Amino acid sequence: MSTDSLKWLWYASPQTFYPLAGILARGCAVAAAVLAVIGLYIGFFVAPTDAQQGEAYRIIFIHVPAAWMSMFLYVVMAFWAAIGLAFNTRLSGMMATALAPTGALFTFVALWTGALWGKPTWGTWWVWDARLTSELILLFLYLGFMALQAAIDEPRRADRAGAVLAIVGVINIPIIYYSVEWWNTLHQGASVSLKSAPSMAATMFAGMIVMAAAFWMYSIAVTLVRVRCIILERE
Amino acid sequence: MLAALRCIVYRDLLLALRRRSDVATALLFFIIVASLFPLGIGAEPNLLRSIAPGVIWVAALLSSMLSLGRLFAADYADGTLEQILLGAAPLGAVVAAKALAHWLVSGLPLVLIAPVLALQYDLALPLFWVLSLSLLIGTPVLSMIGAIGAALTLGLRGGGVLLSLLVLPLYVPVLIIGAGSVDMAAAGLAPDAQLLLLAAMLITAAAFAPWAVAAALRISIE
Amino acid sequence: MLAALRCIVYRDLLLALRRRSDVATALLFFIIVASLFPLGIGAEPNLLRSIAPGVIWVAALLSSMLSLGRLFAADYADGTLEQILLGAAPLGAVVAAKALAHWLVSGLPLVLIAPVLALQYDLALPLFWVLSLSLLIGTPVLSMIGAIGAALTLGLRGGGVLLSLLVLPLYVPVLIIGAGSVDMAAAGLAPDAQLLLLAAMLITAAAFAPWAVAAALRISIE
Amino acid sequence: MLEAAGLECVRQSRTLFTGLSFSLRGGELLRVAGANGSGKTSLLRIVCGLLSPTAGEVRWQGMGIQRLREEYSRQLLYVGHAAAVKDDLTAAENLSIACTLAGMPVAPPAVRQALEQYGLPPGEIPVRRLSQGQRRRAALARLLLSESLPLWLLDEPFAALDTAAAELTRALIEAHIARGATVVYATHQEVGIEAARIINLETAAA
Amino acid sequence: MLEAAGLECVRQSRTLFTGLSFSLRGGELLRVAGANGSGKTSLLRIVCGLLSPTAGEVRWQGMGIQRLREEYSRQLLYVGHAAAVKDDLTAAENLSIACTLAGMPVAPPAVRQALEQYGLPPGEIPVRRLSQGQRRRAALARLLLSESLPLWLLDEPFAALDTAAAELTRALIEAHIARGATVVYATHQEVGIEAARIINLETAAA
Ligand code: HEM
Ligand SMILES: Nc1ncnc2c1ncn2[C@@H]1O[C@H](COP(=O)(O)OP(=O)(O)OP(=O)(O)O)[C@@H](O)[C@H]1O
Ligand SMILES: Nc1ncnc2c1ncn2[C@@H]1O[C@H](COP(=O)(O)OP(=O)(O)OP(=O)(O)O)[C@@H](O)[C@H]1O
Ligand SMILES: [Mg+2]
Ligand SMILES: [Mg+2]
Repeated sequence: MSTDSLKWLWYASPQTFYPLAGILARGCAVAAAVLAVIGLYIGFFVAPTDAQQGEAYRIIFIHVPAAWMSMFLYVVMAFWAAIGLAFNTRLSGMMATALAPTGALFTFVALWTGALWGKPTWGTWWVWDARLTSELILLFLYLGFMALQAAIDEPRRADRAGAVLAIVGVINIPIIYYSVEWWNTLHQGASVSLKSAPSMAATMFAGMIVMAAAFWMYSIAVTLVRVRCIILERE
Repeated sequence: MLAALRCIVYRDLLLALRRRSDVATALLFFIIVASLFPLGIGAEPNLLRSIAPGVIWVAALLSSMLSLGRLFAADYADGTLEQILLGAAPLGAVVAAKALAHWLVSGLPLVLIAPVLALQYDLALPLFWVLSLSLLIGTPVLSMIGAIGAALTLGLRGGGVLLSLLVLPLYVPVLIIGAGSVDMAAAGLAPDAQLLLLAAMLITAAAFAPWAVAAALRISIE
Repeated sequence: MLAALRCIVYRDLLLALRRRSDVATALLFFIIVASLFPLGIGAEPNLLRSIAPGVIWVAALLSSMLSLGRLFAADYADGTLEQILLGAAPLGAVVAAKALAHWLVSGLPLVLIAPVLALQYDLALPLFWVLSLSLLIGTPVLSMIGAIGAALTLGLRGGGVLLSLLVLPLYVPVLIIGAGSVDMAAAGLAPDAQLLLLAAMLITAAAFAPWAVAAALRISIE
Repeated sequence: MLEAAGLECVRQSRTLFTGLSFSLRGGELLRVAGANGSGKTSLLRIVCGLLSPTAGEVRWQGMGIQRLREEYSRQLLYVGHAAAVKDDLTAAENLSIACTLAGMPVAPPAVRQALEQYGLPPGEIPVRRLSQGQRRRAALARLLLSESLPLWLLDEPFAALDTAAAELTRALIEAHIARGATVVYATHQEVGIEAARIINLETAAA
Repeated sequence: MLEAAGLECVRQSRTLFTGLSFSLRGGELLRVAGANGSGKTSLLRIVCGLLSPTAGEVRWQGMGIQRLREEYSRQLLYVGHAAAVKDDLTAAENLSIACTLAGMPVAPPAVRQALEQYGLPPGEIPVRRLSQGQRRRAALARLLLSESLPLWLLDEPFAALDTAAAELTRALIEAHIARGATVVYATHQEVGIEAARIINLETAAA
């Protein structure tokens, strides 16, 4: 690649990306901490007690953003993986590898908080309902992705094999998202959508959005740190 | 190109015929799993009847998962997979032909034998049809999903477990919907929704899996 | 001679560690079989509790049968089996060491994980002990019986089925007695008779199986 | 016709070769030499497209082989270390299936004749009952049915062969070259073909 | 010391050889020659006891090897066609396990030295990541640790080796003969050891 290629291509090289990632990671980490404090404050002190569910509903401030992130991160991971597979760029594969553990973490948090919430509201930790099952499958997809990459010594092959799996698994995301519409399930339908106004209290909504932003910042920070480690390891 | 695809199917069937184990192991395994349960559990007709669809579907799923480990492994070990990759026909099509042969050898027999097992569990006659139909649509999906896993884990350390780990999450929906269709019918309701869903899965798998497998094979052979 | 036997056990454990699949496949398979049933059958606690011992024992049996196919196959294919036959220690002893390693890798983990599965099926606590004990005595018997079958069918066309056919009739009594002991305990009776019977089987198998396997191997390697 | 431009191959973080370029026209023979583990097999696999090089490109008639794919595959014959025969099939079945997969179905008499010429025992013997050298012969019999292919890539074609079979293989390679085709082969054995070009990976890697 | 009396081998109803007798004393080298499929491997396997002959007997120091069993095994080294190395273990692990099983445990430094002498790359590389020739070298490194065994049976020891490794192997065989041991080997390649005795199975079978 000659030096007069596009600016962003220049950043696609791991060596130049490395210092940039360091600066971005620090900024995002600070933002994540601040936002999390604000979000939790709104969630636990500002938002009113729910008429039907009492205080238990406050799990929503973790559950919903975590569930969003779990799906979103998978899509991002598959996107980077696909770019890496198609254009053979090294950094994209590293991004996908770095995203997986964070995605798995949020999936686990969504499952766990969901189960905690299920006990008081549905009377059981777990049911084999479409959304719950597909979210569990998402966790296994993340784990499978990580296990597959761990089993391959050659980084290039690991990236590409992981990419195929990540792309195949994307099919699960719409299933999770629309499962509540396609099947009548125990789980809540979407209450926040782009088309209609949110059907919940404004403070609740604000709390969720701020927490989601905090999770975003956290994900970016952690992923960048991990990418830096991978760059160091491989180059 | 068609000649090459026909040749792949022919070859795999011929090999299965020669080694016979491949056909019969999958089938025998299926029968064994389904028949051991009454032995282990004790033969109470009501209990058996209520677990029958689940047991038979789980048996089919396991049998498919086990035979998949070998889908490409033998060809990989003796170098024929390289020659297949260097063949004249597009790899995606070749892979589809291989999956078809695999299903003919290890999926179809299960579909045909399932009614006999259902008899053993004393299922009602109308359920036979639902069971067979759900297996007929569901087992090719299992074959195709499994082929992706088999191609990805080819020659890897810890291939066996990894294969299960990769494939199982994608198998579970098929199992739930497949066994669900029979349960639905047993409850006296129409299982159409489940069967249609299975068919949709089959179409999706048939459309995408061959290309994913081809990509995975190219990566694994390096 | 002892050095050679220790070395065989060490080698097989090392290989299992490297390929991990061998350890984990058997274990994962066991867990998967036992966990898929609630998915397929639907999770009614009473139903699950009554089928639990059967399901767990069948899963152990299947897992043992599957891992046995590979007991000698890999060594045969890459020529190390020849070297083992030409080794310094008596073949019967070597075979016993190999069976031990196999059990450590694929039997013992099942025994250890079984209580967790029993928990999943909501079994009563005292039954845990009976289940684990029956598996602890029963799985080595399965390993040794299976080794005979594996040696006899080594390199044969249709090896897989043949193995199942040879081994299964000998496995079934172990299954019935093993699962029976837990059922007995569940019914509030003492399972001693069943457990003693299992122990007698173990002693018989330990005494005769190694020599049968050694003879079978010498024939198969020609 | 066949060009390699700046090939680099890294395995286990060891660079086997880098900046390796050559170009071969029809009727040229290239021998790849080098010690065990110097990368001969890797190079051949890169040339036939089974392995992608860490850098550089292989071109066939001016086009990158990654883009040609099946079109390129259809014009080459690769015989690797592994015999690529199925143990449970007979030599005749193996040969006829291999040819069909390569896109050149052949009639049974031609198959029979090729096997006979390579000195394989007649009859329905599965390959698992053949000796090491016979199994290798069964793989090489494809040479006799691939005379129309303009590119042969042979990895140690003489290994395990006795002198008669090695002599036949040598004659086939020479005839193919005379026919105007390109042949690349790797070997340790001196077999007395005078190759137009030799790449020695030992020196190339240094 | 090593005697074969009236050996006959029938495979697939074809008599490979019959009435084959020889006797070798210490310090003698026997080369088994013959075309592909003439029965070289079968003869070596009969001599080491892996295959039983249809007729005749092999004797070691006057005793039938069927009766000696482990006692005989402990005195011989057989290196067959198959490399007998485990793909997932490193060359060092393979070698040290093979020696222990043969009843001659060796210390890690000796193992390391043997592998080094055979030119294998250092480090923890599993054998599956080695080239064909390196894998063969890993198998042959046993020769260096088996100098005390009075009988070596080698089936095509030079296959897949480059000239340096073949030369080393040749030197080892010659040194072993000089040490007064007996060596039987089969090969197609002319490697320039002058064998005291040659059995040509082609003529023997006719
Ligand atoms: C382990 C069990 C659970 C899992 C795996 C799970 C999973 C999910 C997922 C993936 C989402 C995001 C979907 C979307 O954006 O539309 C979500 C959202 C949500 N979940 Fe759960 N959930 C579980 C249990 C529960 C429970 C017990 C409740 C409360 C009764 C609950 C209430 C909600 C609510 C209110 C939303 C937000 C829906 C929206 O506004 O879009 N979840 N859950
Ligand atoms: N496992 C087997 N079962 C039956 N027959 C076999 C088996 N292996 C080889 N044969 C037959 O025995 C004959 C001799 O085989 P053998 O392997 O001894 O030959 P060889 O002289 O070593 O040949 P090569 O030079 O090819 O290694 C062959 O004709 C072959 O068909
Ligand atoms: N599958 C593999 N994965 C990783 N590295 C490999 C693999 N196969 C070979 N190598 C490494 O690549 C290097 C070159 O191997 P290659 O097979 O190309 O050598 P070669 O020149 O063909 O040797 P030989 O003469 O022994 O056949 C070796 O050092 C080996 O360690
Ligand atoms: Mg090579
Ligand atoms: Mg031979």
